[in-house]
Amino acid sequence: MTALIRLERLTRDFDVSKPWLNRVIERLPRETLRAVSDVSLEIPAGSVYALVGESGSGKSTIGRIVAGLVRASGGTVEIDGVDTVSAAPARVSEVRRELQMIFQDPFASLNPRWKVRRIIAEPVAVRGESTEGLSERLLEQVGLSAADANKYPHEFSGGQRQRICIARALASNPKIIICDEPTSALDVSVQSQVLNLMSDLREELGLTYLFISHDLTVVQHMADRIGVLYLGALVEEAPRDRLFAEPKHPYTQMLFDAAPRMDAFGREVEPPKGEIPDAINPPPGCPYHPRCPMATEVCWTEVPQTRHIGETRVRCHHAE
Amino acid sequence: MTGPVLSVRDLVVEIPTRRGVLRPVDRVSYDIAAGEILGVVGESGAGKSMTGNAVIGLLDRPARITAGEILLTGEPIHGLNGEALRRLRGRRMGMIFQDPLTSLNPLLTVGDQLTETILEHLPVSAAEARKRAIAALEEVGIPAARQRIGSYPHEFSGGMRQRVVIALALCAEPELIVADEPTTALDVSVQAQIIALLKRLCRERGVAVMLVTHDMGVIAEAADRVAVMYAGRLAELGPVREVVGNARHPYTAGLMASTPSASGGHRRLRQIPGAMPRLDAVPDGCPFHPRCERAEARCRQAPEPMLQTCDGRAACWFPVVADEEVPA
Amino acid sequence: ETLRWARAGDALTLDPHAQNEGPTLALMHQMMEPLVLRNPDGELEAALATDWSVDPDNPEVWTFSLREGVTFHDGAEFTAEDVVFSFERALSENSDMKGLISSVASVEALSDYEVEITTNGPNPLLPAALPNILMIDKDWAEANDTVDVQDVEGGEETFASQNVNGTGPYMLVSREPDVRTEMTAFEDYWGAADFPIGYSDIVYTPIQNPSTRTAALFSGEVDFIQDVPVQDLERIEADPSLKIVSSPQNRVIFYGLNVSDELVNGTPDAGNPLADGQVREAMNMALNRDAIRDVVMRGQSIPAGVIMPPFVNGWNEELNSVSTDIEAAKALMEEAGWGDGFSIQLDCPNDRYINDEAICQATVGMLAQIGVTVNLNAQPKAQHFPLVNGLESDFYMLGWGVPSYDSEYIFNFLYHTKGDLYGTWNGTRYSNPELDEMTKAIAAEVDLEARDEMIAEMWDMAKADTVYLPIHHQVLNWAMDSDVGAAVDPDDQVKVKYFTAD
Amino acid sequence: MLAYIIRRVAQSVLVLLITGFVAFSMFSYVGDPVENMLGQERTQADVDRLREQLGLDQPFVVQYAKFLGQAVQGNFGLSYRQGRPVSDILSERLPATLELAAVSGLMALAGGIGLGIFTAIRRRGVGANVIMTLSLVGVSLPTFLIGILLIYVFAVQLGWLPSFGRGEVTDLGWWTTGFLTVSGLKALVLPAITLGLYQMTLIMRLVRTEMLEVLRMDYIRFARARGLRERAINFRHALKNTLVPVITITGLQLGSIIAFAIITETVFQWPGVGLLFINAIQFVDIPVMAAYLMMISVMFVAINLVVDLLYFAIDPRLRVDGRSGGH
Amino acid sequence: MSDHQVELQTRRTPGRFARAWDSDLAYSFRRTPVAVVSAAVVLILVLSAVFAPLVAPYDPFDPASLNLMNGFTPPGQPNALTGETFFLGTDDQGRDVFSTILYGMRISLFVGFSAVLLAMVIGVVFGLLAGYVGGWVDSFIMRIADIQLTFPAILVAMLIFGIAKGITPPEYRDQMAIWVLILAIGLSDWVQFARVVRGATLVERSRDYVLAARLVGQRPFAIMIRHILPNVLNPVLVIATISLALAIIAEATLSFLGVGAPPTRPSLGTLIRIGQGFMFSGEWWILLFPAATLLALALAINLLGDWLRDALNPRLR
Ligand SMILES: Nc1ncnc2c1ncn2[C@@H]1O[C@H](COP(=O)(O)OP(=O)(O)OP(=O)(O)O)[C@@H](O)[C@H]1O
Ligand SMILES: Nc1ncnc2c1ncn2[C@@H]1O[C@H](COP(=O)(O)OP(=O)(O)OP(=O)(O)O)[C@@H](O)[C@H]1O
Ligand SMILES: [Mg+2]
Ligand SMILES: [Mg+2]
Repeated sequence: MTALIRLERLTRDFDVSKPWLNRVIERLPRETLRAVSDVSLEIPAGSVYALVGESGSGKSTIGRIVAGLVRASGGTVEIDGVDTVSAAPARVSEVRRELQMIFQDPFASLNPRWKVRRIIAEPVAVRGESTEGLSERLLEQVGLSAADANKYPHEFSGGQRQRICIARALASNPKIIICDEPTSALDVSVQSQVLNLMSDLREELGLTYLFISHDLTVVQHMADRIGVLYLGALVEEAPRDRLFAEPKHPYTQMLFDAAPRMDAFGREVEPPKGEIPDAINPPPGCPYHPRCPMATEVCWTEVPQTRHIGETRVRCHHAE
Repeated sequence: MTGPVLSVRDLVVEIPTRRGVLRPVDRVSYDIAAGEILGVVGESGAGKSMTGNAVIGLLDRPARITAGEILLTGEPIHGLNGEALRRLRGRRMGMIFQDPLTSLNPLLTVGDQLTETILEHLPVSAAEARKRAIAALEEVGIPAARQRIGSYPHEFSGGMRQRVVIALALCAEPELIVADEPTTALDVSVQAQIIALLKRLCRERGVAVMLVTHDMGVIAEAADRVAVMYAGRLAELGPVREVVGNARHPYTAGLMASTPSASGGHRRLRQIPGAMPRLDAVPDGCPFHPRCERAEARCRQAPEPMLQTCDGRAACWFPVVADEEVPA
Repeated sequence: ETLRWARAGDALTLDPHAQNEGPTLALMHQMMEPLVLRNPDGELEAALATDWSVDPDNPEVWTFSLREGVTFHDGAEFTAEDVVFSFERALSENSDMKGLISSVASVEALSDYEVEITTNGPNPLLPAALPNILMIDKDWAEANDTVDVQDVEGGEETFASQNVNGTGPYMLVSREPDVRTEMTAFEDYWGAADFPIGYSDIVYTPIQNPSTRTAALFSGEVDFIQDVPVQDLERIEADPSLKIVSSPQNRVIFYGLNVSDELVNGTPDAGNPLADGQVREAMNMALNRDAIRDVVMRGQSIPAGVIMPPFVNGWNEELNSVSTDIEAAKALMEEAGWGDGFSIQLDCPNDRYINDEAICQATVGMLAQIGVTVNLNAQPKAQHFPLVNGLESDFYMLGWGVPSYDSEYIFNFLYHTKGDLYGTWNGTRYSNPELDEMTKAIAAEVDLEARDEMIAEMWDMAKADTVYLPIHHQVLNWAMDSDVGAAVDPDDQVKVKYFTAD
Repeated sequence: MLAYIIRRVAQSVLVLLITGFVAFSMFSYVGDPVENMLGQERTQADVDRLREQLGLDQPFVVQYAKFLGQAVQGNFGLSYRQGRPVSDILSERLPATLELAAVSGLMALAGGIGLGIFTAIRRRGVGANVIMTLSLVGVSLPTFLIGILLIYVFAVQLGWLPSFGRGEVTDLGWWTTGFLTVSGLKALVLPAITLGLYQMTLIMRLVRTEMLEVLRMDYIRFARARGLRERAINFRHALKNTLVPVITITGLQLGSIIAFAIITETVFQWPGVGLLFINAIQFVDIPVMAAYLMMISVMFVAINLVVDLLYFAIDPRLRVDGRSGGH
Repeated sequence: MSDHQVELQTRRTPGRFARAWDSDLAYSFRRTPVAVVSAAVVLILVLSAVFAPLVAPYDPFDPASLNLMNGFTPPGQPNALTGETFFLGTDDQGRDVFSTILYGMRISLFVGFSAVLLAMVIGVVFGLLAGYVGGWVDSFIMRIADIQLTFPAILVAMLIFGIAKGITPPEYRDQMAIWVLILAIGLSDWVQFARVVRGATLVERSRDYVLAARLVGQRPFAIMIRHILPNVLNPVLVIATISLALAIIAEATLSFLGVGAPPTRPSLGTLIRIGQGFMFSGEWWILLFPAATLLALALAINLLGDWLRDALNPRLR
């Protein structure tokens, strides 16, 4: 199986320094925030790859780099065999057409002043192609009615809006859809509808998903392969069942333990220690070491390298 | 055994609008005992927050309580005027909001906000209030509380801020806390910390907690009893194990089944068709009937039975029987 | 008793020779004096000179006898050397007054109380040029390093622009420019017995906004105002505690016309209509001066048929006669070939003369009736006058006062072909060699009878050519508390020493 | 914070330079000063001589450079109209304008904030709505007309207050004040109302809007949930947060009070810089006009700087990152 | 997917008008008597100004039709000289005050509308650019705004007026005054539009629909115009309404300083300036009627703006 998307040592730094004059006067160094650090992964065609991690771990940034909305600072992004950094712009924009995105907030991702018809047809209209009947067809495909094309977004509920977003994403016949927390703003009952729809569409159209979420149960439900991010780094990656059966990285273990479970009535566990550190001044060595129960001296100083343990890739000195 | 800290009886909240009177809370009744956590779940717009706000007397115009009673340790508080209610708020009942980022006044130090609350409600000196403020911060697990008391909210991280919010809600030692989605904006690891903190405080102080959320997992782990709301009404109310594990109301059952879970794998999720009706279009009969698989003619015509009148668990004409398998 | 006096503008300086400008001179006249004064009746009166005569043999030489026993405010005595000094100062490069006495060639002291003035060629009207040449103390000027006339570019301000040492009836007490000037009576004034001098003190305040100025009079905050808006006269008159005194003013308002071949603002294909005397005559006949007087001026004007104020030597009623006749005007237009009319821009000031803008506006309507379309361009004087002098206007409003009370002044400035020395205010491009010659001739003609005849002849010529369209003579109104006794001066120059207080 | 101030000052200097340039370029179009400076009997030679003396024959850029060079040394030249140093004239006139601006500014601030809070708290009350409507009447008539109407009623008809001028002023050497005499204070009333009314309405509406926004914030709800008193909520929590945005606009408004004084001063013959400026325009007194415009900009820039510093005092969030400016 | 059909109770889409009538804004409008009355006043005034040539009995801008002798005729009384009667009297030039007010209001409204339009266009363009492009473009535009604010409206107007006088050929000066007013008021007013639009753009820019548009390859310009602009128009509309009233007042103020519409084609402001000269002289109608018209117009627009501000603010509902 060839990889449809391949990320190689992907890095993204944001310059969050104070303005020049402040730095000169207050003798401050230039500050950068490493939102994505040395991430390599492959997404085979037709599969669902999920990225999980807490807020600020760089999930969205990766998604946006792949989508071409944010430039990478280092590393390569290959889509369908085309290196988007070095290939000719025309070629790049061509492969990018194969790629669409669904966003987290269904209320903010639809232009409130546009009719649904226009919203859905936009990706096609931009290229000057005919959009006759397109919106109506797509609306029915995502389980709404063709007559809805004449309405404005505010006339729809959250779940319905997310369907409209999906319809828009499908308009240009993409191969890849990047879903940035597509259901985290939705109720469980609606979430199930949207997740089912996405699964159905995947089967019908043979889509590939890069699925971003912080909800482990959703990820478990949807993904074939899961990458766990912590402070921009991919700390663990494994096929779904492997990961859930045998989490290797202590951070992954912590996430699993902390996540509330429907069957854990009155569970009394020691909650995890600490919070995610400031991304501008990450701890040296393994970024997780201040919170890690297994941390030893080596974790304080040395950045762990990616190791393969069976099907799992993990970045931890102590995982086995 | 004393009575419940909070008793809500047939509470009705109405909003007059130009399209008619809406009822975001419709004949809701429940009790919370001291040291107990009552979880309130339901879809967005089900009336969870509205109920919480009604209890604490913070309904925004034009919403207002039009029927029913709210008793705090047996005393009716629903009819109190603004000033009397204000004295109760903070002192005898506290509230925690969803977003710790916006719940704190950015221009005042956390110490200012704590001491002003303490001084408002307790007959103590300013120095004593400061001492108590530090103690409150320590209690919610803020390290170096003595130093941090002079900090401004923006100098804290999200989780720490929610701890400050909890300290503020608890600093005048109320008997009841209404926590409206206190962890929705937080990461799982922090959420676990905050839930643990709430549980600890509830247990140690014997505070009654109304925990509003739509995360079933949080409810399962934290609550003693659960109230499920649908379209402003109580659909089901019972001990957490019963409700989560053995839902009687088809709606609750549907909710539980549509939640993706570890055991489910890649199979299609069960889904409740449609969406909760808008308040201006609540169907006649049982409000859930258009989405209900078990609905019969009776459900379409007669309103659903009141919780008290049926078995006390589910407001449903045809509740799911205990041993009946939840259809997968 | 204090006279609280307000008018629209303030004096620009206290240096008597730096600015030849109405309000400045008006203020200075309270504190300083010329050799010869013009009294409220418009007649020349002996001031610091008691007597003057021209040498019967040489018409270029004049002798002035000075008043004895006159002292300046600082106690210094007034003598001939002060006169010589003052004239020299007034004639100096920076002086603004030198134009008035440009005919003076030299001034010499014959004795302490006698000076001799020699002119360039005979000037029968020399005394009439002197009322605004104020006398200043030589020693005081030298002591205070203010011998030179204040010069705006001169670097620093001069002592004389802020201090006064004159011989006049009032002394300066304090002054804040544009705000308030206070004066008090000078005890040793030579004329203390000769003049009423009804007020012991004067407080002078400029108030620009006409409504505010009138309001201040109504509310009793001032006793005496100049520049009374004409529409408020009736109401002031109706107020029993207030009164109005009026008199014709030494100022005639008229329009100038570009009579050259080309118009500045676009000449019609058929050429400049204004170059045609018939057209000019038609426009003259179209002006309804009575209507302007009755409505715009509220009766406060005298329709003019000649651009000469009534007091001026050369005036007669017949010259001033003029009539309105639209039909005849239309016929003239037709005859001239402009029956379909033409359009022209009228440049007009809006802050210079009484109701200047409203007059122009009314004119627009009147000329419209004979088919002349007028675009009105009304603007502040600072922008208006450069148009006139830069020959950038085809049709403009101008007002003219004649300080010398002689027609020569008018011909010199307004009718003579425009040049550096003559015709400086002639914006019409009118050039009549005959008239030019006669203008120079009457300046030197000492035989007054012959001179008057020449002047009459010149007026006939000038009037026949209609290069100016006279409008009216302004009427001057002063409004005051009813117990102020004042006689209006046609030059609008208040001289408080003539005022009585009841 | 230091960096912030430096940046602000640098920008201000730039603003001043441009202001100066614009101001200066305007003068070539206002009219010709020479016409006003010479009497009826002047000759063409006089005109040319004067133009040369004043440097008016030089190219515009040269004139500006000269002006700037002198201005930096505090020398704005001599007024064409009065023949005195412009800096003297300005410093003589400034107290009048500043006192008027201060009184009406204070009135606008106190009245505006007070009424703004009132109308926000009692949003649906009758009183608040009446005030809101009345305040609009104030801004629906031009200032000059309000001034004249006030004169008509209070000076002419009732005779209570003077119609013009500053009344009796006390000279403190470098400053003249009308605050110390009854007539001075009386003379202040009408102009201050005329000048302040408009700004007051503006501030009041601004405060009301901002306050209403703030009252919807979560932290206000949370303060209510903690049982704080309305008074503490309104004044301790809401007002302070309201002030942050209000300060910017108010700062700008106070700056423009000085400029708006032009009209008030003309109507009331108030001997301040505004009246001076109007006179200067009529007379094409270029040095005075230039200096006045520069002065206005300097004041404006200074006020802005103070406003920015106030931000630092009020909003602790700015003290840390110093990144956000006062937009 | 029949199970989705339940939530698709597709109502028949009502017509455009019915929808507008039914909208919250229209409802709030109908429920606010002040807004209804103000709108009626504005409507009547604007219509009578627009159709002045049909409504007005005289054409005060036609100098040939004026008879100076009709000057100062009191309202409703015959003129002493000509015997003509005028509904609201005549002014000092013998113009019918009623007609002059209508024509003057035309000019005032034209100046007001055009100035606000100008300010709006400049402000919206700059605000969008500053907010969307950010970086130095933002800094640059906001510094220009600062400079602009340094010059209060009156000074800007005087300045532009002066310059325009200098550079326009004399034959155009008559019309020029109007354009200069528009330019001056518009220029002094754009900053507040720019600031508000910039603020709103910053908010909108971070919304996902903008990201979605970028993703499908919309050009920045198209995003600004098609996506962001419609969403920042609400506050712009509110400011525009209030600016309109302010612009009309500003026009009047400027004409007091002599920087305004020419007296031969007077605006309401010019009429008031002329009229205030007759305050003490008994010809009260020359001042009163134009002033009352201006007050009614500005007040009604202001009240409408006020209502709009509250009605369009979702947080105040
Ligand atoms: N444009 C930017 N400039 C500076 N920092 C940025 C920018 N975009 C993202 N970041 C930072 O990069 C880090 C990763 O951000 P990202 O949005 O990818 O996180 P995330 O995992 O999607 O978090 P969330 O769950 O909150 O969406 C964060 O610390 C964020 O503050
Ligand atoms: N002012 C109002 N006018 C009309 N309807 C309102 C108003 N305020 C609230 N509602 C409605 O009342 C219902 C109850 O709202 P509430 O906030 O209690 O829901 P919730 O269960 O807390 O939802 P969430 O999970 O989204 O917080 C909602 O349908 C809401 O739309
Ligand atoms: Mg994200
Ligand atoms: Mg809620």
